[in-house]
Amino acid sequence: MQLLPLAEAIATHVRDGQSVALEGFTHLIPFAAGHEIIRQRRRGLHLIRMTPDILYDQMVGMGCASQLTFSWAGNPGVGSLHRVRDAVEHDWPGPLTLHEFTHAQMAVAYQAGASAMPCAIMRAHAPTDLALLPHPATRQLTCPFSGVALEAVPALNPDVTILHAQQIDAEGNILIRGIVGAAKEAAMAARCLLVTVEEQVERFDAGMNAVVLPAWVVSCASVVPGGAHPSYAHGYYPRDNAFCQAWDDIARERESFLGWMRRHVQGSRDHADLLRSLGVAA
Amino acid sequence: MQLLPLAEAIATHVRDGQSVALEGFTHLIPFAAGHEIIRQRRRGLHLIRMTPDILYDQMVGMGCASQLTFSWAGNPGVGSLHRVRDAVEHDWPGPLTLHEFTHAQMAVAYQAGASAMPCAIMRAHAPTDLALLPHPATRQLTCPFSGVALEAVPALNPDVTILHAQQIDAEGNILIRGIVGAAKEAAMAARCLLVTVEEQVERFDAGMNAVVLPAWVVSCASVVPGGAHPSYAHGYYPRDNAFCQAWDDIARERESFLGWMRRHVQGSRDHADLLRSLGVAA
Amino acid sequence: MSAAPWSGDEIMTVTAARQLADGAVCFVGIGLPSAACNLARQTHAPRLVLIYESGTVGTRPRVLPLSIGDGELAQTATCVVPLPEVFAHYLQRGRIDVGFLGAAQIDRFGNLNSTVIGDYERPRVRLPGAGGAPEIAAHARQVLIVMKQSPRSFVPRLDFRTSVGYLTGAGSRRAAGCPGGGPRAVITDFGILRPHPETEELQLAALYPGVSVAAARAATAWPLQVAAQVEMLAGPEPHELEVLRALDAHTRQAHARPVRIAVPHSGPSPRGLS
Amino acid sequence: MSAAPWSGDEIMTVTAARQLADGAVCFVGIGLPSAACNLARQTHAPRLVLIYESGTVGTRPRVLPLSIGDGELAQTATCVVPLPEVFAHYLQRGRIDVGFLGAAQIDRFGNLNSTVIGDYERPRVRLPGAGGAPEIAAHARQVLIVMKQSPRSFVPRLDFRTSVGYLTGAGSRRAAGCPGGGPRAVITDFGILRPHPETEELQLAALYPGVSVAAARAATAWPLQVAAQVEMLAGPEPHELEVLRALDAHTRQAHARPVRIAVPHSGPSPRGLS
Repeated sequence: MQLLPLAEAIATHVRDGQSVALEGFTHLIPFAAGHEIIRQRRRGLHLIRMTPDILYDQMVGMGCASQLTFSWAGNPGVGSLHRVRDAVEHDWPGPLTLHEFTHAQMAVAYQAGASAMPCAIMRAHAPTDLALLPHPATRQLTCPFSGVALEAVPALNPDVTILHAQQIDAEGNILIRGIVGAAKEAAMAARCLLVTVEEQVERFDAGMNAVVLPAWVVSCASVVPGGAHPSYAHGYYPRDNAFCQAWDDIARERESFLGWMRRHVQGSRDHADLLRSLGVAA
Repeated sequence: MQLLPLAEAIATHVRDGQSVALEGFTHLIPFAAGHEIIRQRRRGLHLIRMTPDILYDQMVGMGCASQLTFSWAGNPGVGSLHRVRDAVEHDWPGPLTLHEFTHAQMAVAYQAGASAMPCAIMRAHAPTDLALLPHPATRQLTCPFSGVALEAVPALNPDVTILHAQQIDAEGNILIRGIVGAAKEAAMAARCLLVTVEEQVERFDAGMNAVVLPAWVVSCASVVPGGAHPSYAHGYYPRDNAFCQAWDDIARERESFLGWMRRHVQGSRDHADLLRSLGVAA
Repeated sequence: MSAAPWSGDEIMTVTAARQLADGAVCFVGIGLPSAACNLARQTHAPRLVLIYESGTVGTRPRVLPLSIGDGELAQTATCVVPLPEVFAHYLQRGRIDVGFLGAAQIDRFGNLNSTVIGDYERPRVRLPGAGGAPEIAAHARQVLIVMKQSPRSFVPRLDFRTSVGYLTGAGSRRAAGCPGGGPRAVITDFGILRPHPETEELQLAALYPGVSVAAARAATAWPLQVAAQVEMLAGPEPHELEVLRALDAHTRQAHARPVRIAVPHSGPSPRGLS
Repeated sequence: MSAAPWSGDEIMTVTAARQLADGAVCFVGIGLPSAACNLARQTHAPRLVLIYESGTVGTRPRVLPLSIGDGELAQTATCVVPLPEVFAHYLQRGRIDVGFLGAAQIDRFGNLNSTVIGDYERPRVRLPGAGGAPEIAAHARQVLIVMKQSPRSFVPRLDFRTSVGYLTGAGSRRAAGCPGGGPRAVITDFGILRPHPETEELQLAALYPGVSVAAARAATAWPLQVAAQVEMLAGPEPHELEVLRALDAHTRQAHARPVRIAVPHSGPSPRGLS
């Protein structure tokens, strides 16, 4: 485990054309890391995430991605991702190939990746048009004991998984508290695991059964206070729901989107600078 | 969720001929519940557990079981289970049919059961004689994407799973702390879930990510202090390693075994009484 | 309905809440379903168990969440489990009594589209996609659908079938191996549609005060069947409206609260090896 | 060896400990492997990562556990994960550098039997069974086997193949699709056997002070091959013996400590509904 400033961590570990999962389920979304990827102008990424939201809207709108693997793309409780829609509907700023799953499918796909399985299985249910997509990703299988119809889903093994977490301890272990989504599975499935954290502590104040990633499964970590804003870090700051609502207007038009990104992301040296520019820094 | 005295819980929910998993991985083994099953003279049980140890030695030796599904049967750090050996080697007190797996296979089998899957898959590795057993339980399968050889393991869904845990709260939720083994999976896989606990509290003093079984997945619970002895309950009492070592001599001969069981298990009204008879009660 | 002392959303929410029996285990989506479940919990069904797909089990939010994973949901939960467990141990295992769904389009058999309007490859409107809906639709013991009724959304033919209702009706869902019971009610801003017991085609089963059969039919782009007996639903009770509006008010307040994050003023980030 | 200032167990433990490079991730079994790993951690390999199959990851016991799941292992761990995760996310995922195994029987290709002696259906000795061994044998990057050498245990033909070593040698293990590297060393009370680079048959590669090739051969029921160069192993250093004996002493003390449990004197158990 290497502890590096975020810009160096991204420069060292994220390359054009890789598959990159910035995971997080509403909670602990690694916004700072995604913004740094935008600043460093990565291209042709295959973005992976169960719930692409504002961060992927920004990354897609800024032209970082050519593919998206996902199960639900929206601004939770608000509405559409206008930039993702623009990419899908009008190829702006470029075409975006979609690999579309359900939540349950992505969950088992990450689990399979985390377990070095080539695929996962789940119960097959009545046919939906997801099975008719141009790149149908699931296949039918039969239980060799019961004859029950099963569905096989290919494993997800991102080149890089990026998470945000609350703490790193003196040994480099990572603590996640609260809603974890599929973060652990995405972490264990990755070829390279980057983590940003709110703070470094000597020792965690957490029980034995806490969600901890051992230092030696982490490739690189960076201390980035506020690194999940406008999502949240339980115990540190709440979700910026007002910002999430405001994003709908910002992202609706290409012009206003680009203006906002130039001013706040590209115009900021780092995440602290960005939070100051948003008036969020205390 | 019903809160009942243990004797009533067992009388109500455990029937002759059922498949019963008293799970626990060295930690939190539901000894009190097992002893109550012995007192109530259940017969023909299909016992299930990854690591049958002293408790299953006692239950097999007392004639409760006709089948055993397991992956490792021994007295950890001490040696053989003499009563299980006697059943397998000499049909005493009756024949015992074995269904034998590896730890990894049982773990995924419980996971499958907990997920309503008819089977689980894992990577196939080089052939062992486990595949040649009289009742070979695993089947070969091929990954429909990669062609990789996989092994299918049938799901485990015990009629009854019995766990010991630290606490029950005012709503009937169950808290497990420390080593969990496959307890959660065995619980979720069960048709009926019985739990014994060290104590009832108003509210758990535990984090959001603690291992908790919601009241509504539990069929019945009983408050049984010391219910895991001679195994342990983290935060309450340690493993009685001296007893585990002494068991080797007690269980070696049929005579000494039956004498001990008569005196301490059948001769005790309940678990508190048993602990007193062992000189363990404080 | 414009003269009524409640909004369309309010009567839909109250009507949805009334469908929930105390003690039921609900898989809750964000928005109106979340409001309905929490209204029910604070009125007639205090022991309702709410599971959000973020992994919060048995949650009791005091403030309605904006997202499925707000901190409030974790803070007030019996436990927070990893997301794969929610879908495997709870939903697929058949432990969910009621699943809530909404969509952009519904057909006469309660099949739903939340993927695209128009052609998949070059859609007119790209919608969020499947999320947890296909498995909720398949596995929940019963599904409640909440959608505003209009000819654009109640369509003869879906542009994309994301989640199954009764497929083509007449037992075809069960024959296809779906373990759950399918949509038992579609709650709209006109009333409630329920499946015909044999054909499984949705038919108008209940209406709100002051709403006509003709209006409900006009808002449906297929020839809407009408049940032999159309129930007249009572409007929201003052108590229900009060609780619901208080929930909404708390939520608006909470969501408007500015977020402040302590950020170090300068200095290099720590670095090192472990 | 009776004249040596150490026991057979001690020199085996010290020799096993010396095989472990600092920082390696070890899947540890109970007994001698656990002693060896903790000896290594307290001497030359302070950053050794110990994983016990009970789910304790990165544990640092001060007292050697009697069982694989003693409280001490959980208390001192980086984290405690559910058992299915240990086997899936760590072992099957290929994150284990060194797996330790023992058995009742071993053959010349390092295949192991821990299931039965005699016929499976009516065994002479029923052994504990597979446990985690087959997957450790298959997936760990390398396997260290620790077994006392005798003609009863080092046999030409296993009564039951529980875990694979090199199968029938000469690349057959790799051909069968085993991802891990197989047994790199068999540490006995005579010395070390290692696989021949081509045939993969175990050959005598090292001996303890004062042990002869002839003695090692006499303790092996197949014609034991001998490496071109047989290394002479150094005996335990005083420092190593001191640490090991201190560990053992703490452990004996801890395990003899009587357990006392507070039990209510009488009164009915609580009952109720929730």
